[in-house]
Amino acid sequence: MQEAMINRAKQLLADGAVNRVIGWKRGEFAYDITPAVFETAEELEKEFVYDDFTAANVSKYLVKESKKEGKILAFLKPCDTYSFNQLTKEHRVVRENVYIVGIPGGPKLDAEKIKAKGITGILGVKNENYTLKIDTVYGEEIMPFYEAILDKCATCKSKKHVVYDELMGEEGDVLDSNRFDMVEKLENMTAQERFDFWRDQLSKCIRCNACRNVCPACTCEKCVFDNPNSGVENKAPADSFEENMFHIIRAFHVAGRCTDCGECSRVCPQNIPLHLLNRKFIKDINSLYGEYQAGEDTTSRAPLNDYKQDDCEASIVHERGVE
Amino acid sequence: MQRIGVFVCHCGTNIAATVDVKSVAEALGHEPGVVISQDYQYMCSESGQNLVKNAIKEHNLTGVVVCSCSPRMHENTFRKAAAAAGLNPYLVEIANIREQCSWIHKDIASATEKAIILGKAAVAKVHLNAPLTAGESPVAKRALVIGGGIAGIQTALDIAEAGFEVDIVEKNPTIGGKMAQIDKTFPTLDCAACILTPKMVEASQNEKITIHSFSEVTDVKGFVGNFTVTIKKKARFVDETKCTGCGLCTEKCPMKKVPNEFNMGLDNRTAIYIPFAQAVPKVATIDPNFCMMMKTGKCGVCSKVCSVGAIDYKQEDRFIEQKYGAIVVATGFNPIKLDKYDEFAYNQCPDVVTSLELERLMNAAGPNGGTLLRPSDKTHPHKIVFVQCVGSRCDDSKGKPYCSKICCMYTAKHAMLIREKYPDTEVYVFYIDVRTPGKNFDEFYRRAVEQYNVHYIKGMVGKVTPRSDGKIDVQASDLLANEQLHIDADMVVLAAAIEPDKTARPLATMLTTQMDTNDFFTEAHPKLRPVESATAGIFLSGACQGPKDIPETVAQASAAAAKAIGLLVKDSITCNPCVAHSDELMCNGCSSCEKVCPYGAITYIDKEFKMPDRTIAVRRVASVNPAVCQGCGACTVACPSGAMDLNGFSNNQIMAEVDAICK
Amino acid sequence: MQVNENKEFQPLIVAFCCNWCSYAGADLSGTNRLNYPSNVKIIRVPCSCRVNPMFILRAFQRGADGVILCGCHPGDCHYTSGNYFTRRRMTLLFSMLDFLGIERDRTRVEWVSAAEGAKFAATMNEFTEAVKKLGPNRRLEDLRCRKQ
Amino acid sequence: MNKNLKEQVLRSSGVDVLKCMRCGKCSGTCPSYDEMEYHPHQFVYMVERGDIETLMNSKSIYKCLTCFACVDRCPRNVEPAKIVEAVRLAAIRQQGNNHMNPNQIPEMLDDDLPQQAIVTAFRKYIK
Amino acid sequence: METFTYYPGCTLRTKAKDLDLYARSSAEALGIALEEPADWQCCGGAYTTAKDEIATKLSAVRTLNSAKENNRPLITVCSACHNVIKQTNYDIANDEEMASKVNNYLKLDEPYSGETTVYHYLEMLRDVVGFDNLAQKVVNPFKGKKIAAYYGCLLLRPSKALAMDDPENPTIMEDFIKAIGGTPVIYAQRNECCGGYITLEDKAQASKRSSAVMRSAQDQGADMIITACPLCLYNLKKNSGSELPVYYFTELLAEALGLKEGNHE
Repeated sequence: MQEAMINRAKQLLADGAVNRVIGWKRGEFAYDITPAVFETAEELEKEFVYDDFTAANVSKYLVKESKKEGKILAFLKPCDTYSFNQLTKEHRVVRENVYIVGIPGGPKLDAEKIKAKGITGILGVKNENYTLKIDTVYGEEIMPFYEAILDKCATCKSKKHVVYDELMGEEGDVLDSNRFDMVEKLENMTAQERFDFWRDQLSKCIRCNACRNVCPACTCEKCVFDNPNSGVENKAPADSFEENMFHIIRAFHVAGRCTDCGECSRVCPQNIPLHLLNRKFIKDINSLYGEYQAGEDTTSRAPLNDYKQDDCEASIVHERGVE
Repeated sequence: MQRIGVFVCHCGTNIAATVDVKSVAEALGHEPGVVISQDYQYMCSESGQNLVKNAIKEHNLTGVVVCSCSPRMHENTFRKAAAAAGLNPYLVEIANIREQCSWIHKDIASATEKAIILGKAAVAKVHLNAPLTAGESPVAKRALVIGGGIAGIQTALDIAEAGFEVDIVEKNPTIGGKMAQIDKTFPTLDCAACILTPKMVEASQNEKITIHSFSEVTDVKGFVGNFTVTIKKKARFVDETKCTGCGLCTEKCPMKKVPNEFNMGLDNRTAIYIPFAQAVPKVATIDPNFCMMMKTGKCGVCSKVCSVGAIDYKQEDRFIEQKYGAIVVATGFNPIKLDKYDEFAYNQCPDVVTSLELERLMNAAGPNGGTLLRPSDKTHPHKIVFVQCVGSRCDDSKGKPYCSKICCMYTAKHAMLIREKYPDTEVYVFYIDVRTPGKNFDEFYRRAVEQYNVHYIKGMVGKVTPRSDGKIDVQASDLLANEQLHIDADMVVLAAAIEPDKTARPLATMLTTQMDTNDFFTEAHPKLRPVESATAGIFLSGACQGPKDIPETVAQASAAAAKAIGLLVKDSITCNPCVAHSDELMCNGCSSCEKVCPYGAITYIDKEFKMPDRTIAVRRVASVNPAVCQGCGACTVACPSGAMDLNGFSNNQIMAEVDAICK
Repeated sequence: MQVNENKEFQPLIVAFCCNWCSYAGADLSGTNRLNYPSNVKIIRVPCSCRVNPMFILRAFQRGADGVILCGCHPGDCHYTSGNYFTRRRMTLLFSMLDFLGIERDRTRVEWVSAAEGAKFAATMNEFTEAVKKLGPNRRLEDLRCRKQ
Repeated sequence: MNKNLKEQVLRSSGVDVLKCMRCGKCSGTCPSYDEMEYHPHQFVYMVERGDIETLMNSKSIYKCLTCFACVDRCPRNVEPAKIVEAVRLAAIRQQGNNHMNPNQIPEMLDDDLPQQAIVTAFRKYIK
Repeated sequence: METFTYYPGCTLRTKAKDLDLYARSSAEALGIALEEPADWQCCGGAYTTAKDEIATKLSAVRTLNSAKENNRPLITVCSACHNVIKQTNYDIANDEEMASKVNNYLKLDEPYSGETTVYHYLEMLRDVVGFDNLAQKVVNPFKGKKIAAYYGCLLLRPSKALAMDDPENPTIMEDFIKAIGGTPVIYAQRNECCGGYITLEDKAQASKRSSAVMRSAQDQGADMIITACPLCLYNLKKNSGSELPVYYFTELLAEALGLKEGNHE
């Protein structure tokens, strides 16, 4: 795949169809893959990477990149296309300035899960018939492929690209995923249990802002948490702000806009399952206001910017579920 | 440094009896920034106000908090007082310690404590108040009336009377609307044409009124006082300025088999036509769907006979753009199509007609010259059955859920007129309820029964079967007699429900006004603002807002005119300064605010920004039109970045109140 | 939170009221001398849709024990559609607070018209009672924000 | 007024009798009107009042042809025929209350009568 | 050749053989294969609208389910069967409670929830074959014949469930008549009841209804009347006292297609 992508990118650069390519390159470690912009065939040859660790969603980078001179080539996985569409809808990216090549998505690997098996010094991986062969400085190790995949890929919602200019590989379908199972499990706990669960999780937050920085829906010119006029400015962990405000406000800000790409949880160094907050909103929106998938299109009204005269009352929260 | 004055009102004993006003003044005097804190018997009195004014001047106050009755009572009083003393009126905040404190609590200690907290919240808020200036926006001294029926004509005449220019846009070749098709009017039975046509002429002769007939509104931009409207003048293939309306062309036109819309298709007209004798403007129009010249290129008779050379087969649609200060919607109504109600055999039998068709059949200018004859065989009907509520009050997919309001009265009128003119004709009216609220209305209906012997039967027709002998078998229930009747009728008249004109919905979108599920325009307030739409500068006239008879329509038309005049007399309009504004530096241009704005007050512009790295970036940012914004604040919450804020109720101000209360 | 001498828990209730209906309704209950507890402190907003979820969280963080939001009845909004947006926002916010284990009875939305003075008083009485039963808000309050 | 019977009829028919605006169109369109003692609009009204037994004891319940004219033409979507059916069922479900005895059938037959008529009558008259 | 599951119903096996016979032969000529399920049961003749009647709905559901299992649309000819089966299908699809009760009874491999498409033979002619195509295959057109279509009640109502045509102003049979070369006669009583099963115990009522229908058709100048329902045919012929000929529409179809010696002239 990587080979084909590089070739296609080189071709598009050569044709003058695009003048830059956004892809990924390797960081310090084999599993440390970050988005990068390439301008020449040489750079591509040398550094472009697309492998089982390439999970990062490049859509957000296009907010800036698509506003520059010329057209940029972006390789988007199915989940990334939803983010891209949502950004188009919100006028955050300039669609005309991006040439989108849809590429097959995950499942992608979670290095943490491999490390959790006691495997360290990872140099590279190979997926052979769903057995993961891990090349390490200490020799080859193996583990079942599916035990090493990212949580967000385990609950993948769609393998279909909702926007692209061309596709590489086969197009997939929207999946009937089990992504709300964990939300449901929490809903069925008692209020005290839920409180304990979340207090336990959210108190781990160190306010590194990785969730915010990676989130393709968080593209505000100036974040409310950095803005003294917003009334909720808070730049560092000082009190119980993270438990009581930060994550709730953040989730609410992206409610109806979050495409459920799962990046927030993927990048959280404290492994807080932040995506569950977003999914709770998605689940509520689906059940109360009709199925809605942010990013599925570029025209529909976001559920929070819409209403029906016969919407349920807020008291529905009191009437249902476990106390 | 803020210098805030606090003024605590006793309101006689209204406040002082349950709130220890002295301790309130004392406590608030210690709040940061407060330089003077006083109490007084009646703050709203002349001397109370002077107290405030003097303190403003003396202490050079930057903010005023009055602890008194509800701001809904006296906020304006104290704002004016502040303004008189040279302080921006929006630097005044009221703490409501009467309605929301002294009047509801009995315990002095807790009431006083609460009054202090409410005062502190007001002080905290006023710290963040900014001086606001109500903006002004100029008013274009011209009104647009959309629709040239009786509603539109009346509105236009009233506005013109007040001295303002008015344009009427009418989609048909002539103004007059439905009323022009009506024969007589209830409850007086005077002839509709006799009272309408003089008004039509008056409209056409009034210097202030311009009639754009055969035209449509295609675009509306702008806001109250400042609308820019594009009007399409559809090609009528006759030069309006040349045509004298002599009618020779319509006599000579060889294509004589075009269904005549004005007579509800009950007779034919020519391809070039003037809808009716009193049409305004009295100008011919060519119907390109039937004109031989337009279809085959052979004919040209009209062009040959026209002595002024008005015929122009190559005419094209023209677009004109005009500025208006106010827009009045008067798009009217139509009877619904009865395709789905063929149990009444409307599609099977020409002698089953709608009430509007009956109007034409009875009209002196109608297809039969005013003699009531059956459409099928032109014989005189001896037994006529009227069916009420056809498609009204329905809870099915075929009809309308509302009462069409006018049918009971016009049916009584028809019944009475027929009995008057043709005493040998028996008239049956099947009704569910007879609804006659209106001056002299019930008396009118009773006259139909008592004086004219119209048979009113409580029940409904269930099946109509036309027969080859020309009779129509009407099967119906008579609920009071508990019988099923079969009447051998000669004609059946259906009181079809009325619905808003189909052009109304796209128009509402252009005007950013609201409609209900039935496509009637929604008034700004159902009781108190019945002729205004919720969008400033857009007014509603006639049946486009709901079913109405002629007197009601005219009353509403004049009311809408009065509202429009009230706007047009102003050189500029003062805007509520408590409106939303967007911080361009923070705005993402995401359109969330625009989506929730009920007034269309938000637009987007591409703006250049100097970036820290000295490059220039073009960003899409929201811009609020302060003349259109009503200050609800929906956008402020929809805005993800917090760029949108509301003057007078800013995020910081409300948070400060929250903090003060929760301390 | 206020603690009276008799030590009965007195909750702090913040009520956001829209200017056109509910604030006027509150005034009316005053005009009619219909009592409700002094625990309730009203903040006036132009429309219920002005209330940002952040305000509610802020109130809890600063020590409020209950927050109620009052607006015009659906369909009667002075700004025609504001309270419809409020309804969706608050439904989702309350559901989220519930999801985080915050007691449901601490939040409420009620539609009160300008004519419903009695309803306003009754609602405030009920709501205060309900919050009183729950006891002090400890789950969302930031102890460091509390004034000693 | 028999509350239980009323509830049973409402549940079984699925009809909301309160939607009726008393226009009488059902009775205006009913082809069996003259054969009935109680007419479609009366069925709706009497069920609303809870006067079910009178209807159950009336021959009217066997006169409805189930032609659904009243159902389709009712402006309020009340579906009177479903009420008639529910009342009839309430009647024939009572023991020994079948409206037709299968033994009678042979004498009703003629050479051309389609089976359809007999099975329909079974459905309508016998439980 | 497209294949459909074909449900004849009780009467088509006995008293209405013509309706069945010519439906089959015409279908074949029109390139439609009709496959009869092996174990069909009588539909019951009338649909019980009551929500608490489950047993009376089961046989129709079995038929629908067998079509579903064969993954084919279901075709009916007899108006009564059509009415019962379509109403059953509609209620199963729209009334969850009823559907679950029915499925509890039937214990099918996979619950039935209204998946089968049900066509009346006329709908098949209109929507699958197309009246234009049919017209091209006609060899013996009914030229100059004024033919009155009799819908009765069962084909059209309740229109929410049947959804075959406009219940007050239907055109499907008239279009059929045009396709076979005849001239349709519109008359008001075409969608009124013939008296139906009431003929068993009240001949007078049946006679009143059927004569009203016949009179109305005759009145508008009909030469003959066509129907899709055996019971309608019986009532119109036996109880109306009218001499106007009554045929099944399939008889005319077969004649037009040259598959049957006719009553043409």
